[in-house]
Amino acid sequence: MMQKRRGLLHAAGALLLAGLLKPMAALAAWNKAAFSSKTSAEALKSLGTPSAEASGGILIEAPQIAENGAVVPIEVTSNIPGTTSIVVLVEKNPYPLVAKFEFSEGALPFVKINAKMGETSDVRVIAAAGGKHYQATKEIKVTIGGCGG
Amino acid sequence: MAGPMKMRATLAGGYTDVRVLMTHPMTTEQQTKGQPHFIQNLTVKVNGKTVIEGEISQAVSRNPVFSFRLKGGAKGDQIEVSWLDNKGDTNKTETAVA
Amino acid sequence: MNRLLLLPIAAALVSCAATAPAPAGGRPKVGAADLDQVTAVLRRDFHERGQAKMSRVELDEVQRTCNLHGDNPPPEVAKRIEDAQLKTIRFPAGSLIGNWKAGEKLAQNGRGAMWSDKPGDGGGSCYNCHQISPQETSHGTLGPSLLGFGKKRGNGPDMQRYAYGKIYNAKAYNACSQMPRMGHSGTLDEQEIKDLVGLLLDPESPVNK
Amino acid sequence: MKRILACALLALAFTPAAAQEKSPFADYQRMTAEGSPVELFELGGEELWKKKQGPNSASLERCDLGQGPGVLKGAYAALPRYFKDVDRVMDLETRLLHCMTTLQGRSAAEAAKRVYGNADSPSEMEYLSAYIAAQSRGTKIAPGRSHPKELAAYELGRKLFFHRAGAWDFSCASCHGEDDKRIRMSELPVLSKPEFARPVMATWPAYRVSNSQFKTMQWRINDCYRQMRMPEPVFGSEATVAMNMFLTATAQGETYRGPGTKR
Repeated sequence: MMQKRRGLLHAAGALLLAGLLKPMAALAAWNKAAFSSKTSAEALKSLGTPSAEASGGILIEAPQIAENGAVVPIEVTSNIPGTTSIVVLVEKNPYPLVAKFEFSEGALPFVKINAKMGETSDVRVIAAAGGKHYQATKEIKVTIGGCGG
Repeated sequence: MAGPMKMRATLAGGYTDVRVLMTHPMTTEQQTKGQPHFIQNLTVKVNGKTVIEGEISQAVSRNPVFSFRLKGGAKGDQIEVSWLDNKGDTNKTETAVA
Repeated sequence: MNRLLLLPIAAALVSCAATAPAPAGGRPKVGAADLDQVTAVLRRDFHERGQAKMSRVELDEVQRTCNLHGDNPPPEVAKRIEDAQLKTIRFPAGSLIGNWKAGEKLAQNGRGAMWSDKPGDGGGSCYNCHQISPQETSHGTLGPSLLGFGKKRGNGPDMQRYAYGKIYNAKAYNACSQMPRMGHSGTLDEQEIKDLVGLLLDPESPVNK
Repeated sequence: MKRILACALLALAFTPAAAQEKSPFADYQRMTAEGSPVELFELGGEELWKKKQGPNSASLERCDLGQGPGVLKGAYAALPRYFKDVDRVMDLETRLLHCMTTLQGRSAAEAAKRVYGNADSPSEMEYLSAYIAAQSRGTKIAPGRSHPKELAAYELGRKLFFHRAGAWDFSCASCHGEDDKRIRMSELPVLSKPEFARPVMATWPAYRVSNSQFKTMQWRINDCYRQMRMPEPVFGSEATVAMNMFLTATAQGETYRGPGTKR
């Protein structure tokens, strides 16, 4: 029996290496429902955070106006004590949910990302702390640079 | 085959600043007519312990760059950042805190 | 001069001694021989691609004159150019006010006449240089704002003719204007120019609201 | 006396009072530069610099960019310049093409077949330009300004900059000729003036966030002529190197801080 099982493991390993089997994709959590939501309300419902209280403890540093929507730098800091996660959404994107980060012991609730924005829109950030949810928004204008050539 | 990554981890006034660059097309449904290719999961580890887990999407820019901040930290701490995309490709990079 | 100001000057003097100051990069004086030299270099170092044929490096009367005079020809020379260029414009009969909605699309379209474009494709690139309708905030400032163009100037036959002619061949009104000769160069056809005239003069156009 | 005066004026140009007021994009440009993936291209370039290629299966590590075979430190900031071995002025990409043919034994046609890459696969020239330019960070821009052919290249570049031709009668100065002008929302630096050429030439070649591509000066000149409705300039031709020389010399003295990150 051992012999057979080891043979099977080797085969699976080989398939894995050949990239035919999806290795960890199925295992790692990725909230497909939330990331496929077409509105931020729907995305937040799928994330289990239907409502969030406005809070000045969330700082969003981002340019007021972006020369191009392909790369919009967004830096988020949560000063709310006990923050365990930060969610970033761009309201007017086809799929508003951009990213979700969970922070455990050893990490500060801070992240800087480059996001894509289809057009001028509000960026909404949700922070979870002590079982409650808080939010802040900031509008970023997106323009067309260059000669359009 | 996943493209190169680059990471820098430096002590900065009470926290460790981690900046990681990843080569990835991060294509969207619209660009690929339904066959998007983007990183879904990010994991940041310090000395083997996971401290940050990220779920990201096709709305993150191509060749993603992330900055994170780790509590305290000391020179020599081992920082590892790895990613997994929606096609099962993975890559990771390690560095010691400078 | 207070001591603070002396510091940068002293520093610059030192750095200047090490590297020569950047050369004065302004417009050089060019004569006919210079133009021939540059044209010969372009013939040798450029090649045709797509619709951008090599004939484009050959200078016509306007380009030659404006190059020789640094875009600032004496009045009688400018007049001669403008008169000659006016003759190249074929004004269609009847109203020159086309469909302003089509005009807005053409004004937004930054392509046309490049090697990367198919012949006839593209628009006028108008927003690259002009403010036109108030809604478009991403506009250029190389050309004057055209906001309220028709409301301010009226849209009678003379103004229609001026707007049409200016788009067809701007050099008929200002010899060395930086505005391309959209009709003369074949970039825009008759209907497209009428649509842009519509955008400028039609009372319904947002430009005139 | 005249030179001293010029130097003094130059110094005054840099006192805070003369700094331009902040452009609406200043924050965007700062933050995108801080969070830019441009270093990934430098990695790719280092690999290619050392990679054995061509019939001679040789790397480019013996390529002389003007500071001696294989010397990278400050080499980019001193280009374009005159090279005795070929008796002509070369910029970085022209010189790299030369090394690909002489050291690696590759044909010029093969080495120059794909000099402009795309987001999915950048070209060798783009990777190499990122890596080599990075080795000049902190060095003052100082192209060749002494050899007669260097001065001739500068003058030819200057004439080309103001030369109107093509289907739309444009010269470079048509767009880059007047202060405080914009195309759409893009600010247009007057590249024939040192104070405007300096920040531009100190940050080319560059990663462009709009299309996630790394672009070189040869591409920059090529794409400008495309939008000027001109025929296409031949890669590495004397006209392109002369234009590069004119722009670089106009920015002379600025501390190079690229490769940059742009719209």
